[in-house]
Amino acid sequence: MPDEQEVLEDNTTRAVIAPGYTFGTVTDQIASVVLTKHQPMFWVACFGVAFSLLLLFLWAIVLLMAKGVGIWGIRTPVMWAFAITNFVWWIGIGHAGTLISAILLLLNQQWRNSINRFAEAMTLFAVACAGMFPLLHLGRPWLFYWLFPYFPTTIGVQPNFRSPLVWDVFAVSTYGTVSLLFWYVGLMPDLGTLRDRAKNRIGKMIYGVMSMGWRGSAKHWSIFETASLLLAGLATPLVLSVHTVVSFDFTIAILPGWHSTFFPPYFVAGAIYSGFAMVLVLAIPLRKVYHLEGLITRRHLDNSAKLMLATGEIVAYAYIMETFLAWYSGDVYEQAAFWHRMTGPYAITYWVLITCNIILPQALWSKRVRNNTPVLFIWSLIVLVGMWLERYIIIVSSLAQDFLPSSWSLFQATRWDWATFLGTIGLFTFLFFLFIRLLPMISIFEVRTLLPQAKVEEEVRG
Amino acid sequence: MSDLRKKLDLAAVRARLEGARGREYWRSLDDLASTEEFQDLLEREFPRQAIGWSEDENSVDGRRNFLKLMGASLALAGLTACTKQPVEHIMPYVRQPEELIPGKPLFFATATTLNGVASGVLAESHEGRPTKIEGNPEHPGTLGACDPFSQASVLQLYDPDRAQVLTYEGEVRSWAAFLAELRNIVVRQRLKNGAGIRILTETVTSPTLAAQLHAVQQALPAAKWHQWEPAGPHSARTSAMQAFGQPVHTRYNFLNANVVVSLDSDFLASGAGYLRYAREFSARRRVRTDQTTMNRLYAVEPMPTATGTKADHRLPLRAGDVEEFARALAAGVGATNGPQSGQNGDIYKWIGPISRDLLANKGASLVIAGECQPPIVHTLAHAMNAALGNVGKTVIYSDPVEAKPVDQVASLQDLVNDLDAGAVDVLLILGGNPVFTAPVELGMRDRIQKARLRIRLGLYEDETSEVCQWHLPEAHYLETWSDGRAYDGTITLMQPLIEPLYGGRSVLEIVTMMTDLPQTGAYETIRSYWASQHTGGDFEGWWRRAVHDGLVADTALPAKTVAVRGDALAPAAQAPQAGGSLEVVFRPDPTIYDGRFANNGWLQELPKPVSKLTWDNAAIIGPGTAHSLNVDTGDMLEVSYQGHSLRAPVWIQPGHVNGSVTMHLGYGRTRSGRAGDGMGFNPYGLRTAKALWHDTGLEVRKTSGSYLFATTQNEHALDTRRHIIRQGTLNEYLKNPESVHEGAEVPPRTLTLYPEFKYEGYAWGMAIDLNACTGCGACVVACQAENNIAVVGKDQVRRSRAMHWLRVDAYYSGDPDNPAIYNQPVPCQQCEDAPCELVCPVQATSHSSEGLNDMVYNRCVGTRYCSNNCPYKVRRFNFYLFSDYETPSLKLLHNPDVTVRSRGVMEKCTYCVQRINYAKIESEKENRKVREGEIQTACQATCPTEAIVFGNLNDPNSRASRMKAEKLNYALLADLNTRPRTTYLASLRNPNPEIEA
Amino acid sequence: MTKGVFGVMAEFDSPSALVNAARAVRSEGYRKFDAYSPFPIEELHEAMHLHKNKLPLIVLCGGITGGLTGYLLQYFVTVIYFPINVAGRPLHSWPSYIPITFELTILFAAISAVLGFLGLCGLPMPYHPVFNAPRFALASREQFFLCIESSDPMFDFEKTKGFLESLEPKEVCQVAH
Amino acid sequence: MSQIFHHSTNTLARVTIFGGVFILGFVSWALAELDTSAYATRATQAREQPVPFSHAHHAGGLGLDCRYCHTTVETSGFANIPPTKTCMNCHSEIWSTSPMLEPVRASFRTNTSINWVRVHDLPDFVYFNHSIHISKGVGCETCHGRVDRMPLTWQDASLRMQWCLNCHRHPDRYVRPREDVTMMGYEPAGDQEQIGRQLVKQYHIQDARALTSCSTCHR
Repeated sequence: MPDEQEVLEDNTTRAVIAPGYTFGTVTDQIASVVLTKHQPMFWVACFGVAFSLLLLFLWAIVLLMAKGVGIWGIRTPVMWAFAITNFVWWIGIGHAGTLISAILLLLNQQWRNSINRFAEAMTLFAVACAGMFPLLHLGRPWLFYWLFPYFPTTIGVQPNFRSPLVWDVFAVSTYGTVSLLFWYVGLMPDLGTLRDRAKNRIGKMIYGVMSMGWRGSAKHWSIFETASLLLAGLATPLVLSVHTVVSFDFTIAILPGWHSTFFPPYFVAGAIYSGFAMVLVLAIPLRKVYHLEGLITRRHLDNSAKLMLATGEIVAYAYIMETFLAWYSGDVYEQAAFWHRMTGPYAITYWVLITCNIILPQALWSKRVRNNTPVLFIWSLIVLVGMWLERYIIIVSSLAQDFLPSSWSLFQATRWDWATFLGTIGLFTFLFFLFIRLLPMISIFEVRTLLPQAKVEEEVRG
Repeated sequence: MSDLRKKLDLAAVRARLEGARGREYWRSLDDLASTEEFQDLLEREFPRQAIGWSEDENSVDGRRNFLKLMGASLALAGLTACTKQPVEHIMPYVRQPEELIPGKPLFFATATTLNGVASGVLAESHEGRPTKIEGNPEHPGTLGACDPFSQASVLQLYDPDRAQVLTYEGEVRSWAAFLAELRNIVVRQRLKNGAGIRILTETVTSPTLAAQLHAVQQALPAAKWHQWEPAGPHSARTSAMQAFGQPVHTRYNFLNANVVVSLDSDFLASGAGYLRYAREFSARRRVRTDQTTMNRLYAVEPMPTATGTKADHRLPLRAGDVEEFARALAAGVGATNGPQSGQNGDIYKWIGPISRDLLANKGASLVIAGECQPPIVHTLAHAMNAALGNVGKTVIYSDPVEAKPVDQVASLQDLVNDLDAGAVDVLLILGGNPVFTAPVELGMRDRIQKARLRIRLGLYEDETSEVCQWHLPEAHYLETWSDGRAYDGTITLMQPLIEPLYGGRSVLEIVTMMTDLPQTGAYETIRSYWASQHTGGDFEGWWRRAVHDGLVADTALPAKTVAVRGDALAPAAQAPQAGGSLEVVFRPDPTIYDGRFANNGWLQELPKPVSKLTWDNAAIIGPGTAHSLNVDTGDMLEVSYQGHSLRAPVWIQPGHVNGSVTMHLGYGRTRSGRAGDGMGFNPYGLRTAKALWHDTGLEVRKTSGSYLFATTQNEHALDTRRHIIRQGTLNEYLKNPESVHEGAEVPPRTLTLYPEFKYEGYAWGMAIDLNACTGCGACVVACQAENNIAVVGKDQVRRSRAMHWLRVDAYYSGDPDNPAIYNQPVPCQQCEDAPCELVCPVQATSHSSEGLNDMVYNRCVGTRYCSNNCPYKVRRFNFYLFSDYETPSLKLLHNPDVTVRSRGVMEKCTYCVQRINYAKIESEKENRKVREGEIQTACQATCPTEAIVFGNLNDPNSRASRMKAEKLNYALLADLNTRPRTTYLASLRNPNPEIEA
Repeated sequence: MTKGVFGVMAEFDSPSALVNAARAVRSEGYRKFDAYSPFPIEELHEAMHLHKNKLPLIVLCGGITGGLTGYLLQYFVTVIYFPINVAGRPLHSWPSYIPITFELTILFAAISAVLGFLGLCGLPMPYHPVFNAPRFALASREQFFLCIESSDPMFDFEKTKGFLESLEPKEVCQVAH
Repeated sequence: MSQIFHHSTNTLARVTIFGGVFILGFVSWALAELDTSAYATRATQAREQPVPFSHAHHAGGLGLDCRYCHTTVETSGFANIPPTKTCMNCHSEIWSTSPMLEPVRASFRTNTSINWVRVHDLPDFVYFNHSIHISKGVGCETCHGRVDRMPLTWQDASLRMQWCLNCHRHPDRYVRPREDVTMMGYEPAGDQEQIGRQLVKQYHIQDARALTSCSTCHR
């Protein structure tokens, strides 16, 4: 295993995890976060903020249900704005988790072992946030089930399988389900650990039930490994498909600025881009607060930063190409759409997004920037902002000025647009900190495999 | 949106236009200005950066209350399927009326009146509820067309803000009590021959009412009858007296006119008989393979009107300069011998060509003076028409249509004098709203209170009722019997469709109360009057027929010959040409007229022609004036005239003449009702008897504050390459019919992977003739009435959430000071490959077997994806519960054949599918095909110029098919290959070669 | 004698020791035994010949079922169940069916993978005799266990116990039912 | 280490997993059933009426033709409830003193409508037209059931869209000769399939594509 050698050759910065750990100590350090009684101020503070944002969210939803989507700034022709922007943004963020847990597993990148757990959790919560918007933005949310085919029905009408929105429904729900299963299967051994280490009976019971009686049997381990490989194999095309399907929402439409053939790769890259930004935003404070620098090392941050950079470049390329093609196509509407984007009422937003997504991230080429955690943290935030603006621009600026100038009109966000958006951030953080509190945020058993002690010396022969 | 406007740089505009190659279209001055380089743009756009707090989205709460008033439903329609419904009850008739078949609408002929002139309509009635107004094809004044006011009159009938009780000083009284009071007034007044009685009415054309008033005056010789109509044809009356020495009514025949010169006349969209004029005028403009001639229109006007948009040559002139123009033209055609040139080049530049054109068409030309122009202009027009030998051909003189033509200003002045003299014991104000509409210097509000007893009959408890002891609820025209005369004098009968909702009485009934048979009802009065007039036998048959037709055939007033007196044309006492000072121009509002329709949501929300402004009036100025005053749309002005002053927001109107300010009357109501109160400002506050229509000497001062307008038209440049409006000149077209389509590409049908869907049987389609459309907006209201379309209110319109299924877009091209203006009605295009259908996740919108783009409201979950993907943006979304499910009176208004849409549902034009289905069912019951013309969509039926034609495209002989076969036919955004069923005929102009060169 | 005894369990300190023990036990002829470790050990699987299982097959079937379900569902609804002219597209517009077909393939495959995993492992099994072993809690932390079960034909309490002790474990204990 | 769970929990655990799936299936099935159930559709529930009018007696016993009272059924979309006058045509003579009929007489006297409870009530976004169905040979019985056997009227069919579609997709299975539309207990003279197909042609009944277009019923 390549990483093994690296551990030996250089155990300062390149190490996957710092030296000196034993099976026991990693177990205790990670499990203690969950099993301890009191939490650090950091946790309490963040949880408090998240919770108040969550309340704001609920408030906004109640109003939405009572009055209708009119409380948002949407209008003819900008019928979609914040809701769909948030949807695409959250879904995109989700991608990093699956990518780390699935693709890196297949590529046998062992360094993933100490970050995949919370990255997957992040995926789940991001998908949860994303999944709400397609329902919330409906004019009549209580009829959401009409988007699913169901028998028997007294209406006799089924969804329109030609509509990308229906594809979305399938893609997102599949994505959510598969991620959840994958995550849970991965959790079972650690749940076993917690069960065995829980102090009180209730704890033992709960973790016992959740671990389904995992006992680390070799037979189980071998099937377990097959299962995770298979799930990884399934999740990999899935994660690529999800944002592809999301991008169909736009490419299938005839709107200038939407109707484009290369959205899928462009969107997937963007998704991973924002995903890794979110991973860093979460990882950097966590390792500090819970003293996990030994497990989530410089190396992890560095690799994530590199991935960010790589996908960032792809996104940059996409921006350039779509603008070029708009010009090259000679299509009146496309050209106008991009001209408006760059010089029209949304110009500021557009150029801010270019700065956040293309210009500033170039700094990541420098090792010094990548190794400077505070800067890396801020840069990741910038990328998150940038990616949100990207979706906003694609959706709103294309809608605001399309074919017939007579109907053009500019979107203006209302306070309820903002409340809903910030609200989901609250929900996300809320769930994430619950997760930290109740489940091991790092995969214990996978970290054990990284320890030198885990290596089986072959010389002994019975 | 107007709140997104910015400073206007006219220099930049001009520069841009110089640089522009070929014809450059634009939507507003803002676009033209929006060519500054990037930096400037950023700095300008930033404040209205798209992500930002929208200030007042909470005001929707306030607005909701108002919304509740508009639109209604029978039971909870449009809610989700598969739910247990509340138990409903059925209450059958006890004795079912003969002619009535439950579930089938009945049509009754009646008429609406404006300024006393009656236009015949057919009112549709469902189980006794009038729900829709159509034109009466038999009636000479309408020929089946209908104007926005009449269309919206049903909403007025059910308006919950109507006066509902009879009050004396605020206390509810009975009609009996009032009758008693009135009777002993009459008895007491007999002693002094009624010297203390004054009756103030609106213009009266009703023979019966006139007769009754006459009877009253017989009994009470000293009683006086005054008439006041703020927007009546005052000048025409005066001019007739001056020119002919007798009251003469002028009407026109555009069918015979090859050349028309409009002296500030909006004959295509306002004034008596305009429906017919528009029909005749457009008939001469319809260019087809078999009709290659076209009339030519010269329009001279300060503010661009519907008529102006159709002009082949439009000359923006200050209202005050029109007289000078008329004099010059009169000299030009040899009607007078005055100067044909002067220092003001603008006025004289076209005199030569126009007069030559007129002279070349002697007897087939027409000079028409606007109702808002001073008498002398009318007199000059008379003289010119005489000189051009048009009299009897395009111009017909007859006895007056009005029962008693008086100089209403003088009449009102006379009343005021009596009031001051304290000679008035009893003042009956029957209809009208003089306190609001009378010239400002008369101070009517205080003056009226000098009458000892003030009795007011009115639809609403308005400003006038406020100062009257008695308020009597007036009966709506759909609630009572009446009669009147059409624009050509044709006797028109009006019958009620419904019992008075609030026990109102008509003017006729009140006047009758003063006669010796006070208890006689309107029906008896009218019937007996006509019985007394009837000559020859079988009155019963005659009467039945008259009521059924809504008119008495061949009763148009006969033409009479009159000659213009020489002295009438005496050169002006030097028309006041205070060159520098601004001119103020008053005009009746295009949608709420003189203010009487202020509480009518349909009319308030109907975008005004050209400006597309809703819910507001404004101080409308030209770009040049704006530049010199350094003001921009939305800025507040302090305007003062003759010591009166008020604050008004600026609206910059391309094509508006520079140097004058146009204000539309009717806004600034304080007691109109929930919809009208507090909307706009009140120009009556500046309007004096001297200057009813315009005068110089207006002072304006820019003041602090800004104003948010609600328009349905947004500001952006129109890329000519989009070929949205296709147009050309008649000659180009005759040379090369394809010329109008230059540069436009239509992808071949083969450009698709998929096989075609075949449409056997019917294939519904629509053709719209841009050459005929005047942009009057009648179709928009008709659609609203037919399809239960909700009113959303100013705030929501500002958020561009107006619900109109059919909109009329306006595009400009050319110099902002005098651009060419094009109107384009845009309903759902019913694309065969509809982008909206593809993306709907629940199949709420899909294609019918006849090619209709069906919209199933009850299936819609409101993803709004369809609207996003609709290139024509004709889909409308219920962002809130816009429809009214509570107000009882409004429930009666609704068309039972159309679902009332609930919150969160998308809706759109369906070619009036309810009418299609009705016709299909009727035809199938008779085992036949639907006949051509049997189905008329609401917009088509009401269109004065027959610009909209609907029909079966599988029938090559249907009018729609034949129009689509025309060379001028084109599809909007054809290059998208959506294959719309709605197509347009390109618009043609017929410019005078002399001028165009 | 073997009544009430589930098996005999030996505890080891390192993965290597466990692997060697497993090899020894197997070569001794025992078949019904199992090893318990805090993390997966490749060599152990080899030692115990655990390299084949049916999971991939199960997943394949699941995937195929999913794919068919997806496509047929869409075909049935748009062509047979309620044919509607949507945007002038043919009733059977197969290109639009691809995404959902794909998604359902994945979904079914993934679900069968998880259920298959649980099934093959016989989980959930909250109660298991090995938990009776006093120090077994450490199996999920740092210790390595090997248990020979009484159901093994060769099982004889004393002999087996002795044999295990010969493998120098940390300690050997009896596991009760 | 001691056991946390009892032996039995193993079986329990497995059962819950499959049980969960089972319960889910059951719930969805129950909901679907409920939706079509008489409870939701009010089908087959006789309604209390101000006057206990019996179709069984009038249509069945006396054999009155449906159109004697429901006069507009052939001409209008709405099959009218007869005006009180119609009742009084006979009941001013027969049963003219029956207390049961007092509401009818009262209505006639005071000229106020009888407040009938609506039995067949489609949602307001559905536009059903009686006249066209009659003229295309759809019998009253086909939708309303054996009214001649209803002492108090009830709704026979579910009136759910799915139910409407049955006929709109295969009119030939339901149509009958025009002259028999009001006949109760109609039996096709021969093979319905073949008669139906023939009638569909004869009455120019549109094809399924047209009959199942959304705007045929929804506007």
